[in-house]
Amino acid sequence: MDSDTHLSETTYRDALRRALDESMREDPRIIVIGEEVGRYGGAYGVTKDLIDKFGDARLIDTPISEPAIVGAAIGAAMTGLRPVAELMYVDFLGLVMDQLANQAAKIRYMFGGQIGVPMVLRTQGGTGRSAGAQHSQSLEGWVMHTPGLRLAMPATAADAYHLLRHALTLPDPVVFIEHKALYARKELVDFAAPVPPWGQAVIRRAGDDVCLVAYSRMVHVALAAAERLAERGITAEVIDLRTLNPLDMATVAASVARIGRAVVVSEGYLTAGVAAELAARISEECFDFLEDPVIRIAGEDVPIPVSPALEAAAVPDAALIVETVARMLG
Amino acid sequence: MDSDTHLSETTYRDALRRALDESMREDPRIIVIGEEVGRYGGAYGVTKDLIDKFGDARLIDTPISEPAIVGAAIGAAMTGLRPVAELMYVDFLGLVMDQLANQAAKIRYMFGGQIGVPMVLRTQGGTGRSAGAQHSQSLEGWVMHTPGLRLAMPATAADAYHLLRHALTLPDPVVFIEHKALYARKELVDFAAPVPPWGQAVIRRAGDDVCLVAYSRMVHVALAAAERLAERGITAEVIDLRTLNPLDMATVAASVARIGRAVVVSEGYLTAGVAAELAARISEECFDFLEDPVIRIAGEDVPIPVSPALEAAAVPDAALIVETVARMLG
Amino acid sequence: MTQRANLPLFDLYRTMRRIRSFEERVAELYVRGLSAGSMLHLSIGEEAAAAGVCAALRPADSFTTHHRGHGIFLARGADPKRMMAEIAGKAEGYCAGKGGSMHIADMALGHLGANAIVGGGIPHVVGAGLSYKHLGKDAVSVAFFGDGAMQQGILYESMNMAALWALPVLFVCVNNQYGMGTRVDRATRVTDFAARAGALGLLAESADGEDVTAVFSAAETLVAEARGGHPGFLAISCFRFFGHGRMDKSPYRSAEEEEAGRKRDPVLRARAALVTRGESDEAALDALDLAIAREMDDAIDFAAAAAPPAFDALFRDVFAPGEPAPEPLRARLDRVLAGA
Amino acid sequence: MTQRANLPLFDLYRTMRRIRSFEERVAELYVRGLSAGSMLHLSIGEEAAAAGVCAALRPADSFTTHHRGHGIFLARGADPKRMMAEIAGKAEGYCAGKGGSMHIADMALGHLGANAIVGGGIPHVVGAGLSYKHLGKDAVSVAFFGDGAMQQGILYESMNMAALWALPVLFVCVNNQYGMGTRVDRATRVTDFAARAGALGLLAESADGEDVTAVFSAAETLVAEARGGHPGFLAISCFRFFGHGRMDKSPYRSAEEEEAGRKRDPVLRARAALVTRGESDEAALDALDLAIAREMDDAIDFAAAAAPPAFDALFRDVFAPGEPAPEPLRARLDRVLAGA
Ligand SMILES: Cc1ncc(C[n+]2csc(CCOP(=O)(O)OP(=O)(O)O)c2C)c(N)n1
Ligand SMILES: Cc1ncc(C[n+]2csc(CCOP(=O)(O)OP(=O)(O)O)c2C)c(N)n1
Ligand SMILES: [Mg+2]
Ligand SMILES: [Mg+2]
Repeated sequence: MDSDTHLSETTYRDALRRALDESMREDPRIIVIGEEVGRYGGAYGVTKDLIDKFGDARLIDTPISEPAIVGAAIGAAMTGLRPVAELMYVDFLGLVMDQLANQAAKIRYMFGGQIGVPMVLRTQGGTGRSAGAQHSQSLEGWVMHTPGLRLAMPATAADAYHLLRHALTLPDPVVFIEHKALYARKELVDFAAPVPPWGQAVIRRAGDDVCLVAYSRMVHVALAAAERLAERGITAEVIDLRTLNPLDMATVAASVARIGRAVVVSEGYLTAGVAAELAARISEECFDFLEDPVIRIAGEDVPIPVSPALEAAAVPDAALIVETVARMLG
Repeated sequence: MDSDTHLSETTYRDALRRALDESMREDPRIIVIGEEVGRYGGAYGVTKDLIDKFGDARLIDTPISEPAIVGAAIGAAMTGLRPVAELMYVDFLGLVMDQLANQAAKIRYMFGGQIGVPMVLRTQGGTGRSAGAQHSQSLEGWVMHTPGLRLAMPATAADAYHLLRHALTLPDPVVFIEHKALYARKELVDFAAPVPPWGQAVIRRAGDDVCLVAYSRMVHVALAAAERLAERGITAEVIDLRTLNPLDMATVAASVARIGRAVVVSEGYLTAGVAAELAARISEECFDFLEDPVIRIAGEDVPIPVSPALEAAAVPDAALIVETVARMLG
Repeated sequence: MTQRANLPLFDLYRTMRRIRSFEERVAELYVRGLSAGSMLHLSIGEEAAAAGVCAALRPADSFTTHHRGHGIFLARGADPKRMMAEIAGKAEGYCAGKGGSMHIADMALGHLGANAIVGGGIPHVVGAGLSYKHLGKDAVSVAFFGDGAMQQGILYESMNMAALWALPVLFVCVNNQYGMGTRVDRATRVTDFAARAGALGLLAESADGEDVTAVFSAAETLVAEARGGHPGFLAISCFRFFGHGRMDKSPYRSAEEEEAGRKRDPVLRARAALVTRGESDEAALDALDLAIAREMDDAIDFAAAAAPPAFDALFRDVFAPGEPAPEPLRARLDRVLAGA
Repeated sequence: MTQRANLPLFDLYRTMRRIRSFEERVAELYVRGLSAGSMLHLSIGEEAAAAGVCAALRPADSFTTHHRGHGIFLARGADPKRMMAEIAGKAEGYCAGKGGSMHIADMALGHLGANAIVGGGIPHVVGAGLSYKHLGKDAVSVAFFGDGAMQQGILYESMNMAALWALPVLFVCVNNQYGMGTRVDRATRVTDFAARAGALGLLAESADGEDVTAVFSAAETLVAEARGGHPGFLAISCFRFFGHGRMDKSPYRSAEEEEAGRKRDPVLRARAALVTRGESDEAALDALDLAIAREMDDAIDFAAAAAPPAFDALFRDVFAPGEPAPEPLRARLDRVLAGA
């Protein structure tokens, strides 16, 4: 990674590190606090070597105390710092939902607007490593259902960089969920290219027959499906939401209204999750344009099994999208 | 409350107590464990006097340690007891989501079906007491989004009784969410009347113009709206879901398919919550029958303010339903 | 180790009397149906903890409190009018009527917030301590909580972090003997809380909450140590004179226990000491008490007269001003119904 | 207080050797690409904790473990074949291939489950203890966890409950000096963990995890006490010989530290003692080791040959058999697309 060149082959992991590195250089109030973020360099290597640049007062290795990590980040954010708290796995949200949802998300409101909690909770989720039921979930649904929290879920290295850079300037708590299966994904990133604003979705592929709405790793699954659909003469538009709060329904609705068919794709559990929200909103906003019901393709409503074959079957894949779209249009 | 008569004027609170009382008499494995469930009789009086009947080995007052309360209930359930853990406010779910969602909900699955966790997590939620942002929420959305958990949300005294009685026989963890504003609600209950099975919704009022789908306190709000709509010549069918897992879509879909219009009503936050799931499912299953998009009336996406006027405005009321339905049909 | 400030008992008495008087008015507010909700937790009997610890703090210091925090905030210098207005859910309250009794906060006075989650505010002072250390700010942050919170896991995580990182932090347990209806010895086998903190490496002390001077003196030492990077813990033993909340008549404890507990009255004890020591006399104290009573009557009148928040406050302050805000349901319905 | 069972060191050695041998095969499984995932945590160096404590348990007793629990379960009598198959994610594994290394459980052997949430399994033994007490069952439940879990709040909540209710429960901290890359003295200021448990009213002891006899002896006392309603805590000091997981090469610690740590080898120490004391000889021990190695080779072959779970297992066991099950996505899509 060379911060002088703007165009470079970069992994998602390195893009995140670059974002942290640059933001920390610009803003001395930023600290990173979490388990193994310092000397170890992060369980997935995102903060590797940053401790050498910024020291252990800014890369703070913590005990294994998730609730207090988030709580400490809140207190720090209220008193002049801009903490990046790291939760090693999004599955550990269950330990911190009180601090996240009852404290961070509500402090500005409960206290009548006196103060905000400008912190970023970085974590990672998803399947792909046979890590079992407690280390493979996609729990963004809980976060999206909590007023007061921003929520970013980058799919690409460029977005990992830009969204994290942006998150580190926002006045409110941001939950930033990376995907464990994307860290090693490489991509040519133009760091100087104009950036869509925070909260704006992007159309990753244009098409006319169906609109695939996805985020995080599922963007790539949807793109793979679109590729295969193209072979069958079906053109799929693929929208990458980038952030779930704010949710850019304008982009989605414009696309679905034009096309008339939508499939939403989420790795999270199907029931009462992000896919439900997307389907409900699209149905509300594009009702008169829909030729089919909005189709949800999401994680099965089962815990994630450790067996690699079962794990893969528990979440959406391109084949299922292709098959489903083909049936919709058939 | 006289357990010899079957028909009696009963509050929701007393119905719950009666269910606990009878089930505990029948099944010596049942224990109740939670803060103030014993001598105090429960923060909302549900377990009042039960300690005199069953003793402090079965009504176990605990320290203020929510994660360990749920964790202890899990261990007890795995070793031969049938615990009823009480969480004083559903808002405290944030403290126990790890034990609830990563442990209780997944143990049967992770361990290959060796063992289940037959416990009931009783709690209460909702607005109505100006209890503020951390004591007034409706967080059933988080639970419904978690595979492995049953979820009951009774609206009536009769259901409070029957659903709790039933929950105490189920082999899997049940989250049982009462509504703080319903405890004092009185109703003539026929305890001997035939009971709809667990997981079956009931039509509380028949109608032809719109189907209102609700649960918990919102059933009464929907019924009040239906009453007012009737004055305008609009007949609303009101469905009380009773349980959210399982979710009785058969009843809902049959009604909506016949009527062609649905409004789902939930006190929980709108985004990515129960209302989203209901809207998405109805849209999926009744697409060809819908004359309007499924309308969601739910809690505003804001923390619940303490000011009574603002608190009331943060959640759905009958006026909004009436107005909305009138516009749909207008 | 530290230098004793020569804080007159008179000042501590005044602070305590103001708390007592205020809390009596809060009860009145409730009875008159003017409070926002019934979630009111009075700190009568705990005045010495509030007055003693807050007197040991400097203006730059900060703190969080639990749900029974009126007294602490008053001791810190809160305006009783704005407090009472907040408790009544009015727009002129500290939190614009959105927080209420359990969520009063005031950044200007270093009050990082009252919390309705038992233990919820404790880790925030760890973060504040980190900030102060990181920014080189000479300030201490204090977490106030009850004996009930001694059984919440987050306390141990927070104390461990404070000790590990040598933060300018103090943990103060206001042990009023009860968590709702549960006497402390039914919540834990060992009620010597200081030992727990000591085992984690904090400087730990206990103080008699009937004796405001003792509390002040212990707090002063511990605050000074915390300022120097030796975080501490202080257990203050007192008695919750009344029920947990306003509807709780404490049927779970005996009349004798209540009577004995209420004899441990830090306000009366300080008053008596002032007279005995000749630092004041009954007449002067009566006059002071009366002036305070009037001030608090004014607070209640202020709250009663104040306006409730305007409807549009509902959607304000979910996020910072200027940031995308949640769309009100009616606006959404308008759009959807117009489209359909 | 308790009576020393005369457990021969030879048996403890055999248990430890089986663990060591098994864990070496787990590493091989991973290298051969046969493990389900990379979440494999070897307990090499910690054998005495597993062997010593489990030897003090009776068949009716139960326990939970952390993510580094292979050794504990083996010491309890697990079948290495079914363990290895589970680690490989196969249908014949203990959990039908759905749990894997971090979620092995076996109700028949009282293994209430390994847990991948640090601290997650700790409160379950409190519940088990409640059951035993309530049902009048003569059994003890033991929570095993690492030094890292000493900073998880739920441990304190659990210890407090066990002490308060005098439950037949024992908390065992396998202190291998590291939580991932964090040495224990970077996670806490005071590493004397027993003091914390003592402050909550538990019988608390420490034992040297290089000396299996010492571990056994301490465990025996504490288990007996727990059985009598005096819950306990045992901190066992040892060293994690290898990285946290299989990909971790431990760059955060020095070669010297590793070398010194690995010298604290409970297996070799017991072996040497057996020879020195004349309870066995090199030849016999070599033969034993070889037999164990063969057994473990068989386990790896068994796992390699075993079948993966069938696809429909995906939807099984979310709820009990016969109860409404989640609808598979494809079934739903069939319905929806057929309707549309
Ligand atoms: C996490 C949590 N659990 C339970 C409650 C309900 N509750 C409110 S106050 C209280 C008792 C607290 O006791 P203590 O900490 O001693 O404070 P005190 O009320 O005595 O001042 C309880 C159980 C809560 N608000 N938050
Ligand atoms: C709640 C939680 N936090 C963090 C992790 C990630 N993690 C897994 S093991 C581990 C270290 C645990 O250390 P220790 O308790 O000492 O056990 P050891 O690995 O040394 O056996 C961490 C941080 C986790 N699995 N669960
Ligand atoms: Mg108390
Ligand atoms: Mg360790």
